[in-house]
Amino acid sequence: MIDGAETTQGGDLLVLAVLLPVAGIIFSFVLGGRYAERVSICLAPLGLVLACAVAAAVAHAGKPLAYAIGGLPPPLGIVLRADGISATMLVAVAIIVSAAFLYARAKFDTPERIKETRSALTFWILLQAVWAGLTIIVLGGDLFSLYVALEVMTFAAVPLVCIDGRPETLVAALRYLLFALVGSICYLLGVALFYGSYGTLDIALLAQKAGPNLVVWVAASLMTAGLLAKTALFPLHLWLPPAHANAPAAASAILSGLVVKGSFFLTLRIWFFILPTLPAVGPSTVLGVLGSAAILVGSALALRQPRLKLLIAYSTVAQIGYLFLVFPLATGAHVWSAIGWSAGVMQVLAHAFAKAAMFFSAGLLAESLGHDNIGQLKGAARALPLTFVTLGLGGLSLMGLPPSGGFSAKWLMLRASVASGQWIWSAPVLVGGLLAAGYVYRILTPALGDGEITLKSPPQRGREVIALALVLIALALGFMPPGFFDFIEIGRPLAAGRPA
Amino acid sequence: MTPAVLAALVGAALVGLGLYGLIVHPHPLRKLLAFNLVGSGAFLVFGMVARRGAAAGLAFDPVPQAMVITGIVVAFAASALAVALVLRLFATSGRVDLDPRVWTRPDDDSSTS
Amino acid sequence: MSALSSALLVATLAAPLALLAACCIARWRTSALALQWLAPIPGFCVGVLNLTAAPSSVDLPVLGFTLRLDPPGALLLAVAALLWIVASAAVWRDRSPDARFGVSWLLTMTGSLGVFVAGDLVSFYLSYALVSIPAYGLFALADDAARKRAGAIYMAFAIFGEAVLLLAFAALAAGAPQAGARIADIVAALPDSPWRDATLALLIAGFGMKLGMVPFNGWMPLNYTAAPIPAAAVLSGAGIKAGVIGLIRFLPLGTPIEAAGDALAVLGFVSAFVGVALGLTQRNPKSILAYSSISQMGVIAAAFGLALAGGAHAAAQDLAFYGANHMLVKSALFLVIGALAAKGTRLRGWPLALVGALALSLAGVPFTGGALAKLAAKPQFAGAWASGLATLSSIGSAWLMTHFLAHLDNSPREAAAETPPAIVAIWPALALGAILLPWLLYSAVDDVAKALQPAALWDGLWPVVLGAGLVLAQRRLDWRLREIPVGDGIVVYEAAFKRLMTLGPGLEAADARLRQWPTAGVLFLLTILALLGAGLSAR
Amino acid sequence: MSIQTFLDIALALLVIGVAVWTIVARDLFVAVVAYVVYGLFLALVWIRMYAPDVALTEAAVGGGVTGVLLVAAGKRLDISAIDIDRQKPSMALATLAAGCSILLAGVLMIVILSLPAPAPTLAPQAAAAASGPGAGLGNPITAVLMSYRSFDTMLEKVVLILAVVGVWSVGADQAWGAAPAPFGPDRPYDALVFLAKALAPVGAIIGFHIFWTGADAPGGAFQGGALLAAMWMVALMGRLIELPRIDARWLRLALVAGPAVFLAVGIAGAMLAGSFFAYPSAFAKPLILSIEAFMVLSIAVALTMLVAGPPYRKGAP
Repeated sequence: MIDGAETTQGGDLLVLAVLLPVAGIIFSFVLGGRYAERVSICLAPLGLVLACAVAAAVAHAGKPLAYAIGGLPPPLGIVLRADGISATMLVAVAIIVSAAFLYARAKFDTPERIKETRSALTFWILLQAVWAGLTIIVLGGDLFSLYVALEVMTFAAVPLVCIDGRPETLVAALRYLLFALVGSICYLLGVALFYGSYGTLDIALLAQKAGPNLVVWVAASLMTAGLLAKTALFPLHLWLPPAHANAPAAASAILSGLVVKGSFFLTLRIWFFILPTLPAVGPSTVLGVLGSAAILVGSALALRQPRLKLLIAYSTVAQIGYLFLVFPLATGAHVWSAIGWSAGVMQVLAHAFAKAAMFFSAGLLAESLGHDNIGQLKGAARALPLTFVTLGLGGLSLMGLPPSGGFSAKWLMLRASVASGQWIWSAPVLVGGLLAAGYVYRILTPALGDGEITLKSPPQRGREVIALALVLIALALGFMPPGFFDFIEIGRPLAAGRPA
Repeated sequence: MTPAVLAALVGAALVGLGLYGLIVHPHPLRKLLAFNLVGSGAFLVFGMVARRGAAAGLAFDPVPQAMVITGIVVAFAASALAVALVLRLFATSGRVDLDPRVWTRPDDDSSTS
Repeated sequence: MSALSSALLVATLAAPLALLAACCIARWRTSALALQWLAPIPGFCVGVLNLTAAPSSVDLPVLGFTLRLDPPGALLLAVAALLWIVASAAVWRDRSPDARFGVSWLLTMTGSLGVFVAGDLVSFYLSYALVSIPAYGLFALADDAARKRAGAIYMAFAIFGEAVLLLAFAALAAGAPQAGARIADIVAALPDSPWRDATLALLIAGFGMKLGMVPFNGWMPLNYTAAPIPAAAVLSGAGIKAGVIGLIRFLPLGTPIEAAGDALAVLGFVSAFVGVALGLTQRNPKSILAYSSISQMGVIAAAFGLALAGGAHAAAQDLAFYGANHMLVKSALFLVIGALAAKGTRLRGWPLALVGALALSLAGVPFTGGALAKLAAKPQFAGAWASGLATLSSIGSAWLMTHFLAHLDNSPREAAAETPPAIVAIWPALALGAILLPWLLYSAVDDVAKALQPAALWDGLWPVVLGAGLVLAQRRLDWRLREIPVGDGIVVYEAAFKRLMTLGPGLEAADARLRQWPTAGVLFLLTILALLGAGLSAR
Repeated sequence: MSIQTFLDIALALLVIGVAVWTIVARDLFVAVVAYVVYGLFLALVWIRMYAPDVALTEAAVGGGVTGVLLVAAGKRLDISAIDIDRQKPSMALATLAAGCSILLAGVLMIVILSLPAPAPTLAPQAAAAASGPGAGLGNPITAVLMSYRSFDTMLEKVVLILAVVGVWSVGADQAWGAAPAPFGPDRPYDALVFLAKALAPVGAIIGFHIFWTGADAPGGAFQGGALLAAMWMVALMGRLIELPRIDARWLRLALVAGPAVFLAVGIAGAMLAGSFFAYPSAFAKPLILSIEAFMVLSIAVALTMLVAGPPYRKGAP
């Protein structure tokens, strides 16, 4: 019997973590109206507790948790697995989703005298669905389950984009949907080829069987490209800026902070968990080049956006690019690949928290000012101090200045690029930081400068605090102890010993 | 060449054909049709995998076939969602263009929260 | 290190951070900012107590930071803390600047004290970022085109410098994989690192930007002319010493590395002379002082270069003293500009002599702190060429500072309003303190008596006389240098930047094209094929 | 060449030909019709692959219901609603797209021909499992769907609910709660009414039959549900019945019944059978059949509601 096919102690937690949001969707849909909101708000803390319990169990066991569903082990059955990185992601997802729930209450509540409204009901169900999809993506151990999970996420994310029903958001949603579907189908083709070659779709089993042959290369290329389309890696980013910039702030935060990470996470699964021993220098380089291009182009375009939310969306295009540097920097079993891996995980987390906080803040700003034109922010920081503190601290992390998770990520990336002798990857990291400084400067300097501004509505302290809390987590990520970096190596094949 | 392999080759051709249609057709419904071609092409590949796996008295390996059934459902759901979006877009704006150039924005004061 | 010192060392950072935390609460903000002159006191105490103590460090749990104090650090810390105490007390004694300025000030102070005590890469980088970036808020937030421009340029250099340093630190860390995060251990491994030369080049470039070394000099005069008097004083005094402590901490002075050392020396001397030459064309005293800083930092960099080439470990302490003296004198000079502008009377009699002595201290006139600084740097300029160039730079400094004295009444109009009344009241004491305090501190470096020997006195005197004489000769000949715009070469960078910005619309158009469906679709197929091709070709 | 092979090749060419037709047809509506035809031929291909379950699904959903969906949509869209000329790719780009597509299809063909032989398979395990004491189902696909990959199957139903939510979410705010727009004209043709009256009950019975026999023979919840949905749609077109309001409690319950029961049984499995989604061996077959029964209901309602579209109220924007 292979490792990780049998249910381990604490494995039930994984099933519960998945079933919780699924049950939430069902209850919300049946009860309808304001119950959807209540169900979401009630489940969020439970989900957070479960996620933390999973992380604690993984840390305690020092090896991945697994649960064979129905007591039926692979290849015929499906296994849920939690290793270091999935437990970490699970906690991050639970925190950010909970924050989004709390943040969204003000906008998506159901008025007293109305039984049910379109936007409220669908918003709460779809947000829980994103949560469910992400949970399955990080825990799923079977490539086909992961396909269904990807679709759950896409089906939830697309209507979130156009929840306000304006034509431009509908176009954005439609482009997103169609492009994501192409990505899904390519992923599915790869799944078919994997099954055709090895007769199993279990990640751990495939990792033992898969070798460098034509079928595997084709399958991996198709799946990766499909996932890139869903992640919106440059040059496949056509759908992202309008979709993320036009969705309601709570949704934008989830889309930018988490949803694109879901498909990215699966690319990690493919290359680092199924095919870790493949001589993947070539594809890694391709991904690194695309990532670098994303950093440069995305940041440069962020410098030119007239609206804050568009700027933040283009910044997401750039920050996604950083994620893909993990491929050239962590492929293989070198001492430095552990540094590269840590860098990649740190970038995922830092960007998730910082970007969610920034979208929350941008939403509050737009509500208070009635617009989010960067040209008309003069003196806005005086009127909305807390919002701009959040934007500034989020910007700090995006620029990669200490103390922040963004800094840790960049620092580790640079170290890995030097240690591996691939100095070339430090160029996009550094130039991206400079450009990020440029676009953060564009937001902050006019806002901090002199000028009088009239607010349409007063700042909403509670929601500002939610955004601030997330950005403070992004900063706290800069102080992760070494144990954290050992934790995210749990269960990673080829995890070479991490240097002190 | 067995019928299954032939079907899979047809599937591969359908994938290519569908991808081409997805790229060149501007109309969202035409794209959707093309997507469904790609999808059914992929399912045919699954079908061949299932048929090749015939063993133990079964004419096919039921696992990939089960996946195809799930896949068809998901593809249909996707089509329904896309159609709903297209129709709504048409109802609110009278247009269904996907290209941002066609949507000349009046100005940038439209903002959301 | 004694328990008291350890506690004080932690308090050096904790005190300003505590005040910063207090600023988060709106009700406490005003008082916290007004009391921030108290924050540097632990730093001052620990610096003074450990001027000659053996190096020692304190580990901070949770954060993973290490604080470390050695004699060079203690010296610079003590002087910087003193400067921050005086400046903060003066600024907040009679007025209450707005919170943006106050918080920027406090952040800059935190970083400025932090760089001297940071013992590991991350805390050093953090402090360095703090002393660099929030300084923007000290001068550039006002709705004023010139200040905004100065701020933007300052920011660009600061961020660029940070990026270069980050890469340098990454290279350092990669070169010493077993050494942990402590700077001392990592730098000890640098001479054997496979990336030694690249790392040194990056370090020199990074800290060189902070020191205003040619060709990264333009931001400094722009910054100091734009900054209000108190801000200019602390930035020119304490702020740029972050670069000095950077060189002290990160150059492996114990091991001779000739190529890098010589390169740094050449760069340093070039800056020293270019600073003087450009400073002589200036009329605004603030700008003249800025160019003098470029020149002085050039001298110090040259000394570091020679020390690196020669493997002179002891140079760290000597050059720290040189830096400390410059810190005192330069900040005092800025305050004096403001005080005199506020008084509005023409300078004559003993005040003139006092200001003259203060200014010429930079050129090393006998009995001033500058003479001691010159003495401290002397071992590095032992070689024939080096000593000649050093003397030449003394002459240049004297020329420049005399030029400064001649333009003292030419200060910008707003200088008077910017200067706190307290400074206006006590400026002679400040000037005297800046001249004499180094004499108290010199014992940490060497024997004071050496500075009073006739040979040393003569060495200090003749270049100053010569330099001052050059100004008189210049006047007599009516040889006026054409005024070069403040920031000199910066226009080249600005033009290049503008050129770069013109790429924007093209990039936007390209993005719009890429984001059209057919293009993106084809790119998607190409991505699949590229991944496949790259995978197959590796076999 | 045997006649079988000849027919296979002819069918392959036919499928490709119709597929090409859907792509190259100038008119949207013609393309949609071509696609419906394509779906029918494709079902034949699936039968040739010994995949009657898939063939049923493909015919019912891939061709049938998707066809209804697209035909209805195509009829409602105005041809002038799109500026084709401005969005047509340039000749060079189109050529490049064609080149890449051909290349990719070629690569796929090579890969298909180079799959390892003998093919890896889970058929023996699945056969053993389906007839084993745990399930006792004659149809191994049903065993896989309901037992071994029950998790995926449940998620797939969640996808259906989400799709319904997504479709509803694009409706107008003012229309929320109302029923979707009716399928047919207010006064349907007599022929349609007759067809509906005759066909719907028969179809419904066949649908139930397919589901019921699905445990042991080809068929199952999905195929049965799809057929029921089709019959419901026929009845709706004949205006024999009207669409329900989307806030009707029974509708919501019907939509979630399948996954909810699945979920409940799955959780109960943890207590009764020692593992989530495990069935107590004594009750495996009846449990699976009852879950399937609820799923038939959910699928039939979900498919119909997906085709029906968002809630509609006259005058709402």
